[in-house]
Amino acid sequence: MRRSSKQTCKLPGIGNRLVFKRSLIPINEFFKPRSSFDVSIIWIVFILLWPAMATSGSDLEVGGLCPQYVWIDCAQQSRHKNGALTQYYHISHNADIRPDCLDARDYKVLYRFRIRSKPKKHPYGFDLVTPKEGYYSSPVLCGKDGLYFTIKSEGNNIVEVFVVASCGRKQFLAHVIHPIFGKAPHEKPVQKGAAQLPQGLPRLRLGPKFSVRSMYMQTGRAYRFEYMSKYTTAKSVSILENQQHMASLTVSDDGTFAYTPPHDPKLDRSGPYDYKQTVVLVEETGAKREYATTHTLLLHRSYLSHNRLNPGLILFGAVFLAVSLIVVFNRKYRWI
Amino acid sequence: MDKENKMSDQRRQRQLQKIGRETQAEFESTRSQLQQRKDYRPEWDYFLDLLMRLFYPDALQVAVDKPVVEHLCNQAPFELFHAMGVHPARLGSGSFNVVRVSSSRLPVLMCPYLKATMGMFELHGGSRLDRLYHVVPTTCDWVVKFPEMADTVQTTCFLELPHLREDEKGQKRWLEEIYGLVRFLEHQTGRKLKRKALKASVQTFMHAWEAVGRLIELRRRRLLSGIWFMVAINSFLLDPIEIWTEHVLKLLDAIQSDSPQPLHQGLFLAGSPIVFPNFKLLNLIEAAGMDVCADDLCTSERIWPGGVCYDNSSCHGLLKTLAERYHRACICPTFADNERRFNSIFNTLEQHRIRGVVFHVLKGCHPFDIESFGLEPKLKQKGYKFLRIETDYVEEDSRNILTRLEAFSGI
Amino acid sequence: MVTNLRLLTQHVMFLVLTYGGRFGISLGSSLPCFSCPYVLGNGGTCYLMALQGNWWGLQMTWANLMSVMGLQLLTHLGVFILLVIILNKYWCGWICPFGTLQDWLTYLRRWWGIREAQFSWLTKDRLKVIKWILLAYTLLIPLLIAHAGWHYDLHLPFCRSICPAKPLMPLFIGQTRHLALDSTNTVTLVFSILSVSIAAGMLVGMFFKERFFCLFCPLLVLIHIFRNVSPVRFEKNVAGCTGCGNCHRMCPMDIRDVHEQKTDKDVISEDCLLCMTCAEACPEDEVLTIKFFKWRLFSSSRKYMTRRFTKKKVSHG
Amino acid sequence: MSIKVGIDLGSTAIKVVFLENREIVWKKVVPTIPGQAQVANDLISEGLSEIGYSPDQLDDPVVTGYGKSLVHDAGKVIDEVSANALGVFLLSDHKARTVINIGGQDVKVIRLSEAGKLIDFKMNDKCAAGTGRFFEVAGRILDTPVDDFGDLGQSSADTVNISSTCVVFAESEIVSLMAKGIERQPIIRGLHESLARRIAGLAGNHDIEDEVYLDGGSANNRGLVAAIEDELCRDVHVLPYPQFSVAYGAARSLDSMM
Repeated sequence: MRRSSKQTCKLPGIGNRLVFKRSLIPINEFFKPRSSFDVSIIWIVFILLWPAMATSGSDLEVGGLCPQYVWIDCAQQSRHKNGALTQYYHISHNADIRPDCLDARDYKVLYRFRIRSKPKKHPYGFDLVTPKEGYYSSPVLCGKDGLYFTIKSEGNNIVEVFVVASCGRKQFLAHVIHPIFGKAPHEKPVQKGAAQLPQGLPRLRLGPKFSVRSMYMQTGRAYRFEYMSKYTTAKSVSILENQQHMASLTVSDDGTFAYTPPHDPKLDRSGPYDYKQTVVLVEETGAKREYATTHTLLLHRSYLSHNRLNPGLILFGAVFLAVSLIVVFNRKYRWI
Repeated sequence: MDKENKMSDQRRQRQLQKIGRETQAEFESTRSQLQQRKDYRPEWDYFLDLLMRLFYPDALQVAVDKPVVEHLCNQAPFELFHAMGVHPARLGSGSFNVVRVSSSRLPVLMCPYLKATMGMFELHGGSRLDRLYHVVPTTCDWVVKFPEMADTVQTTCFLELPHLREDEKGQKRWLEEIYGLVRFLEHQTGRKLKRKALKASVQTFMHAWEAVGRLIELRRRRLLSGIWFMVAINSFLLDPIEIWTEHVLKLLDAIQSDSPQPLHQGLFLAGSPIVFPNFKLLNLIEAAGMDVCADDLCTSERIWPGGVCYDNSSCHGLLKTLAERYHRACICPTFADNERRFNSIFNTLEQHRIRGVVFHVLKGCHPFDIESFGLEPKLKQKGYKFLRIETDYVEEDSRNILTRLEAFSGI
Repeated sequence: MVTNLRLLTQHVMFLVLTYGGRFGISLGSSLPCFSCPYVLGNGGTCYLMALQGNWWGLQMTWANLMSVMGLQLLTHLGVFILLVIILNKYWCGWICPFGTLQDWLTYLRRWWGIREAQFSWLTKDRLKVIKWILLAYTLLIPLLIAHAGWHYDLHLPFCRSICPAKPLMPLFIGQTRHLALDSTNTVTLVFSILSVSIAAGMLVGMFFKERFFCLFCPLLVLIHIFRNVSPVRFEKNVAGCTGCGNCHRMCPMDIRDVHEQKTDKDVISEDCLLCMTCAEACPEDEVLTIKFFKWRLFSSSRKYMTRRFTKKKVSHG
Repeated sequence: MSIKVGIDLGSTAIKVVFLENREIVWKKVVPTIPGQAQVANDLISEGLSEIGYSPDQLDDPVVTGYGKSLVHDAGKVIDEVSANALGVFLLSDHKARTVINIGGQDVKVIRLSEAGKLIDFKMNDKCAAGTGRFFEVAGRILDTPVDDFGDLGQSSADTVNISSTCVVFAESEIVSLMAKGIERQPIIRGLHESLARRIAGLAGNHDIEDEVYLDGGSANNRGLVAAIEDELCRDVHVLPYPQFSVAYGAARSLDSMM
């Protein structure tokens, strides 16, 4: 697969006017990296500040600021010699500050495979497995683009990823579910993992009717979500693309809401393999914590909804008629 | 003056009557000779009766009860005539006597078969058959000039025969000719060519072809003598085709029912046509202790164009099929691109283990005359015997021919 | 009767290849016949798709090509070649479902007594080039996408812009989707317009001319390349040919070579579909012979020919 | 000890040979007259009486020639071409490869394999041109016995051109030549040459093998032989009794069967 735009890979905040207006501390100015030299200086500073940090509590709170939400940002893939596929994910948030590699430990990445592939068979032949609760966890690493983690898949799998983190009163939970097309000849059977999701977190589930085909997510198709939490307080649902607020939705009483991503001319112009990432953000305030739950949708351009059948049939008929007439009237001998 | 004309007319009439009698006698005697053969069987009478119609064309007219089309060569599709509700027939005969009717007014070298045909017309006052047309594929010069020399009163339709047929041009031209024939017949008969009729006619003839095919098989296996085979095929189209076919089938059953012994040494007879009652050569061949078990005469095996096969039963498709079957498949030596004619001869020789070829050249039959010299070395080099016999509608050279044939059988 | 056997095979294979997938039949994705991948639930798919797909795969580095991906490409190719070698042109005359569809149209035409359209020999010869052009088109475009950065919507160029099987074959599973115009963007629109128009034109052509599309089929070329290594033999005893021209007339592809061949005994020509119609129509004994290795499968004979065409067995004729 | 009999009922002469172990013990030629069967029987009995054998010592006679069908009690009938070939081949002790037979009414050119098998033969059409009959007619006009033709022909150095080979026309042509007062010798020589031309034409000079043998009555005619040699540019051999080679061949045909 190919990334549609580089911005989504970049960390939020950097070069973002809005951020500067809201920022109170000029430290941002100072922190804005200009060159590798600055970066190195920043490194030194943080290393010096380390003990203080260590004592200042194990959450994302840096300088008293928390990001508003955290989401999973699918990055590039790399194919292994044996055909297995490794998918890279960035952990992104919209904090005004630049997160630091030392926060890595504050993120917990869990994932599970929702489907076991039968490569021998036709796509019809997929069978859907919902394993018992039980996840693999993946270490959070740090690159120059920030925090990231990877998931490797031997065969065709639909992987469901969760990133859990907290900051002060804020509790973050990010989802993404999408297929990974591994092509390893001898894929190992997917056994269930050992890790568990922390209890008491709200969940944002795609569904409830979860179908294999809906994994190839397209614009113009309605996606129903199910938000499950123990609170009944007001929930605000907003749709974000590159942090731009696109739309707001309301959650029905039973905690479900539907979103139909509009067609995107840019996607339509580009090829069939391109996709964009739209983040569904649900925020609610619980008893003593605020919950920001995101679900990243990998949206491709619509596969079918641009098909115009009637014009096609008309064209077909017209050509058919035209050619028939030409053939019939350009005859040399009797036809019958 | 008138008086003299009248005199000469009367003399002419007397002469015609005389020749007529002699010709009739010739027919009768040939017939009785055949009936006295030891391998004669009553089934043959039907065919012999048909052959007599060469002398009594009116009988044919009565039998078929259709307009009769006199065609000279085999390139005009029989099926087409049949579908158009007319009856095609070759009214030429091999009579020795009837040649005399018109030979005085004809080139000496002219093909005697056509002389005889012409004489027969004159004998019957030319137009005794009502509504008779000629269809003349332009094969050899004699045939081309035939209507002119015969100055028949009947309407004639020429078919320009392309002598090159391996290329598209020739095939297209011939197809055009066939369409021309259709138009001619439609004009003459005043009816349209119907696809169903054509299809039916093709099937009718397919049955005839199948029967002929079996006859040929029988002769190949030396179970049917050359002369009788010739009798059967010469009578082709001297009766409605369906009836003829039935009789052939009866005959086949009769012959196969009592399994006869294979006849003596078989040979391949190539060359100019042999027509009843002139079986001189066949008789001599038998006298020399051999028998014809295969031939490529256009009055014998070659009327059988093989099955007509088509996958396209539209009117055009059928016409195209017929056109090709009677043109591309025809092995008349008149064509320029004809090496495949030799192929077919070699095939027959190999498949049926025939060792000798007798090549019959009628005087003035240029196509075969020319070809015999091309064929001879090819055959000899393949180790076959070859004997070229040039003859005419005369008896006097029988002795000489017999000597050669005897020696030939000894080689 | 060869024809009946062939009809049987054709129809069985049509069912297997069109609906087989629904019953778990899968003959792989390297079939040398037009079993369209766009027919969901088919029993195996046309190699042209895989071929374009594989070239498409070349955008990977050669290093990767040497890896499992390359392996996959090679297996597809290998299987294809194997299938082609085993049953060379039989794929066309006896198996190809799209060929069967064309035959149906022909039977319909014959049934109505409409004659077949005729090409002049010159036209026919000129048409021969087209399938090579189409093959080049099929192979080059994906390469250009992979290496010259052409637009991705140009992928599967043959299937999506030329092949009439794509719009037509899915109709057999009641899917009209491929007759629609895809207005997503210019490329898709152009492709779908091409595809639909060609399908319509071909439909007419295939009605008036037997096996019309086969004249342009690039797969036919690919199959023909391997005729010499294939055990499938179609030979003519040139000495025996009397030039009646039945083979030429009866041939669904109007092949002249069998009739014209006077020296060489191998008469599998480029357009030949091995439908054996010519061998059936040949009135000379043992002149046309179809062999597998040295075993003769069928040999022409005067008896057979007369019998076949006397007993109104001519298919729908 | 049995006697083999060969009878050649030719168109102009009837020849009979008696063989005793492959050697000619008695032979006779008489001109053909009606009732050939009777003539043949008389000849046989005559021969028997001359060499003093009784009829039961005879094998069945082998008959050949135009008249063969007229003799009914013939033990065996063989066609003259084969008989001729066999006869010449044996008499020439297996040398002959080409036989030119000038018979009464026809001319045959026969080709043999080394084994003496009949390969191929040519024969004149119904016209009698270039046959023995030709000499008989000429002899009558020139009132000269045919046997003298040889010497007379060779005796003259110069020749006249006789264009027509047809017996009838040649006749009138000779008459007109004689009217011009030309001697017999050149005319006879001219006749030989015209005949030789005719025969060479029939033989097709190119496709005849060497070891050419001439037989038939006219082979005794030295002048003709010379003319033919000249025309064919080949040596032409003549057997001691060229008239009897056919009858001999017929007689030998029996044991050549075995």
